[in-house]
Formats: sequence, structure tokens, C-alpha cells
Amino acid sequence: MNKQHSLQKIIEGALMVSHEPLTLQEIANLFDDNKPSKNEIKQIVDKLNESYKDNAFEIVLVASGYRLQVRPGYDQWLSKLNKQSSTRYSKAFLETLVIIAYKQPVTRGDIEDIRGVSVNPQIIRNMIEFEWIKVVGHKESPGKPELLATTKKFLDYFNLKSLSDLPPPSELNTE
Amino acid sequence: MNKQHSLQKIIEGALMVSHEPLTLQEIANLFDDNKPSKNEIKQIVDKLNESYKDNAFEIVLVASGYRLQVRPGYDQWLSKLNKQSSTRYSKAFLETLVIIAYKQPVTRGDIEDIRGVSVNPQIIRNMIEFEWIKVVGHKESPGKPELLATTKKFLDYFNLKSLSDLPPPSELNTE
Amino acid sequence: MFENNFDITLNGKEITDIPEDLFIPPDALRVILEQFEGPLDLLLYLIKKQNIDIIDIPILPITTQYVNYINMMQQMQFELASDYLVMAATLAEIKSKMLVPNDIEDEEEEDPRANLIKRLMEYQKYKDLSEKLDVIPRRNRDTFVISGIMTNFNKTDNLPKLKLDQLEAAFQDVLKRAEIYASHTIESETLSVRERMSSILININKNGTIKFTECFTYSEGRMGAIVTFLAILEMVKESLIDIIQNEDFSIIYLQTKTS
Repeated sequence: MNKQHSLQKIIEGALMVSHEPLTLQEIANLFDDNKPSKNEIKQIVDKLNESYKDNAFEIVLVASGYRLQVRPGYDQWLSKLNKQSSTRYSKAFLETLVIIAYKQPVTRGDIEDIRGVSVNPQIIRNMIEFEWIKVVGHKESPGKPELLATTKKFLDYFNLKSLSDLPPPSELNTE
Repeated sequence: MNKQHSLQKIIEGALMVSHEPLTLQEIANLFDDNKPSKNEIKQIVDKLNESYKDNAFEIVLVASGYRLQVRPGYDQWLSKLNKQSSTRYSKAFLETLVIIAYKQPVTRGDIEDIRGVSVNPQIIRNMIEFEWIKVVGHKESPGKPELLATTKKFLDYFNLKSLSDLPPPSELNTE
Repeated sequence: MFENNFDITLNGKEITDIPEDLFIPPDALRVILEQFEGPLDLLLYLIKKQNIDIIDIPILPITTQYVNYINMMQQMQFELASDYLVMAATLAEIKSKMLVPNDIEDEEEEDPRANLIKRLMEYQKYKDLSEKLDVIPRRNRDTFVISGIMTNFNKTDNLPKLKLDQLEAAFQDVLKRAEIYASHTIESETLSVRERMSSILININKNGTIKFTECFTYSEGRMGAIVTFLAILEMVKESLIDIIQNEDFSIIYLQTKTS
């Protein structure tokens, strides 16, 4: 087994067992000596992906790094596995989430102003627990309300590399 | 894509994403119609394994079914992965754990009712992976939710002989 | 589907005067109302229903409609968020401003609707975005992340240390928040009942069906038997297991609940 070969397999194994996406740096850190360069790793990831062209899975780059996932289009069969707790979110949840995503950093008050109803504290708690949003600071106004922003995990969940990959708002007037 | 091909890919995808080993029956059940025979599935698994001969992973048959795992010999590199990033457990983790310990057997829904927020599936996965909890059955209610309970390992970890050695909640209230 | 003849009674009173521009039967209305995310959502619905441009909402009919809906909600004892009433007041204020001729002012005064229109457009924008976000591929619905298993790898070694008192503290938090045990405290006995429930369930899962008598261990004495019996009763109550006896005095079996 030559060096390149085993490097490739180690990276493959790492992507396979990791619970979280791996950055190039994290992949490099798996090696104590003979650390591969980031460029080298990138090439190996490309090579791996090419070798997967007949497989049901692929390596994708999301906000917090590379991750191995099943290609889209298999949900019909695979959704029966792992009995995920519901992946449907309420309108209130989604609306609150997009306001945080697009207007961040925002306070609860900002969200309430836009939605015209008070924010359900449970929704915010849920999002914080999922690590989709976090408190990034406090606004210098009465009560010093918390400023909320989305995290990389949020982007990872929606297969996005950065906030700029979010769907653009449509122009209301032209519609 | 011929039938055989897509069947193979679906089975590959299923083995990749399933958290638990899959029996031949469970694999067959992924398909609504044109269910493959157990023999057919066995042959596909063999074919897949053959195609993995240059990969870091393989399909193995364990007590409860087929599962995809990284071949032995990679721990030197991969043991660095999946470490809890912090040296402390999140509040969500601890609260979920105590609810399972005191109210077992419980469903995720029960935990959600008590904590008032949805359960992060990753937390449950982690606990199952630590072998602190396990699925002891399914509740006969819509969706057949899994019933979770703590294990001997959990007790061992806390040097408890049995669950009744856990601090009684009544004492907690007076503290 | 517009019906002219309503025959609806609510709280014993017959409802006869349904607002004319309310084209939804009240029984369906309740279902619809529950879907509104707030006053802005309701307003947008009314506007859309009439094919009006947000930029140029006819404040009079919209206000009338809105107020009618609010009244309906109250008549149906629908739990009404105060936000809805605030909006009703806002609409009324705009209406009155629109009715008062503004020839007193020289310079052109701002359209009283301007602020509301801005809010509606802003909300509409995020409403659309939330629908867009809902359809982009997400984990466990559209994409499935692979997470393989490593063998010969003791993950437990990497676990951060956890002490029992941390667990206690966590439990205290849970108690404080939920107050589930506010009225009754769990005694250690109940605990062992729950533990016994788990162990019997594991046994049933492993063997499919087990004999009732197999659940008991004589060495545990009377206390153990009581705990086991309570555990079985509790599992029946919680619909976790079925108890089966084919004829009187024959062997009693426990098995997983079948529907």
C-alpha cells in the first residue's frame, strides 16, 4: 500500500465515522507526522468523489466542512430508517428562523415587530438547543435584549455553505 | 439505471445511514412493492462488499444484522474523531439523561413533554453510543416510538448498584 | 363554495348575521383561524383573497372584514392573542385618519397606511422566504448523512467526566422547570418499579413472549414480587405490553403490545 493510497483510505474512513463535517484542518490534524497539505487533502476528496460516481453517496462541502452523505433522491426509501423525530416545522418556527437567518443579529423584539405576534420562547429555546442559533451579544437598549444569530450547524442542516446560499428574497412588487 | 442497479444503490444507502444494523427483513421492508427476496439482498450485499475492496469500509454481519463499518486498523487516526469538543456535557444532555434514568422506560415524546423542547436526536444517539441508554421496546401508540431506558454501563459509570441508588427526588426538593 | 343559508348555533345562540363578505362557513373558519400566524398573517390573507395589491389596500373594506373576523373569533371563544386587538385598533386609527380631510395641512401628509403597508410587505417577504427555506434539501428529510461505525474503539475513554452530583443538579433543574412531581414525590420504590419495567421489557423483547411467573425471582422475597407486579401493572396501563391467558387458570404470558 503506497502512501497516497493509505492517506486516501484514512480520509475516507474519517469522513465515514465522523458525526460532524470535517474541515481541511481537522483532516490534516488526524496525522501526527507527514501531515498532508490542505491542497493535497482537497485533491484526495475530489479523487474519492470521483471513485464514488457509481455509489449512492458522495462527499459534499457544507458550512462546517466536508461530509459524506447519501445523494439526493433516496428519501423515499431511507426516510423509513432511523425514525427521525418529525422533520416538519411549524410555520411559526420557520418564519422565526428565516427572520433570524436573514436579519441577524436580531432581538426577539425585532422578530415580533416583523411577525406582529409575540415570539414563543419555546421556539427560541428549541433552536438554541439544536445549536441552529446562538446568542451573539446584547443590544445596547433598555433591558439589554439578546442578539440572536444563526450558526454553522444551521447551514449544515440545510446543506448550505454560507448564508449567501440562502434563497434570495423575491421582489414583491414585480411579482 | 436498471432495476438491479438501483436496488443495489438503495441498499447501499440504507446501510450507510442506518444507526442500527439492518436485518434482511428490514432491508426488504424498505421497498413497498417489488420487495427483493432475502436471497437477492444477500447477493447484493456480497456484490457491494466486493466493490468495497479498495475502500476503508466494509459490510459486516453482526448479531442484529448487516452494518457498514470502517475496517479494523484505522483507530490510530480515527480515534481522534468524535471526541466531545468540550469536557463538559450540555445541560440538554444531562437533563435528558436524568429524565431517562428516573422515568424509564420513556419515549422521546415523554422527554419533550417534561423538558418543553424537542429532543436533539444527536444527544440520544450519543447516549446510545456511550451505551448509557438503549432501546428496550416500542410503545403501542402512533409512530411506535422507541422506549428508552438506562443500561448497566450507566450505573457502572456512576458507581451505582441499581437505579434505586440514584438520589431520590424528594431529597432534592428540600435541598 | 358559498352557502347563503347558515344554520349555526353557538353556545345555544343561533348565529344569523354572518358578515356578508365572509365567504367561509364558521365551522371551517375555526380551522382556518388556527392557521394564522398573527394579525399580519390574517390581513395578508384578506388582501390576497380579494386580489388587491398590498401597496394600495382599500382600508375601509379591509378594516371591516378584519373586525368581522375578530368578532367571529371572539364569539367562538377562540383564544385571541392581544396582538389581534392591537391591529384592530391600528386599522381603526388609519381609517379615521383617512376619513378626516387633510386640507388643513399645507404640505402633503404621509399616507396613514404607509407604515402598515411597509409592515405587511416586510412580513410577506419573510413568509415567502420561510416557504422557500422549507423546500430546500435538509438533513434527514432530503439528505442523509453517513456515520459509520468503528470497531475496536472504546469511545467511553474519551468521555468527559461526569459526577453524580451533576446529574442531581440537572434533575433539580428539570423538576424546577416542569414541576412534574410537584404534587407527588417519587419514592425509591417507584424507582425500582421503573427499573423493573425496563428489565422485563428487555426480556420480552429478547424472547418475544415470556411467562408471567418468569418475571419473579424468589430470592427477592415479597418486596421483589410486589415491585415486579407493580411494574407489570404499570406496563399494562401504559400500553407497553399485553397480558395473555388462553383459558382460565392456564399459564399467563406477557408479550409486546400488538395493535
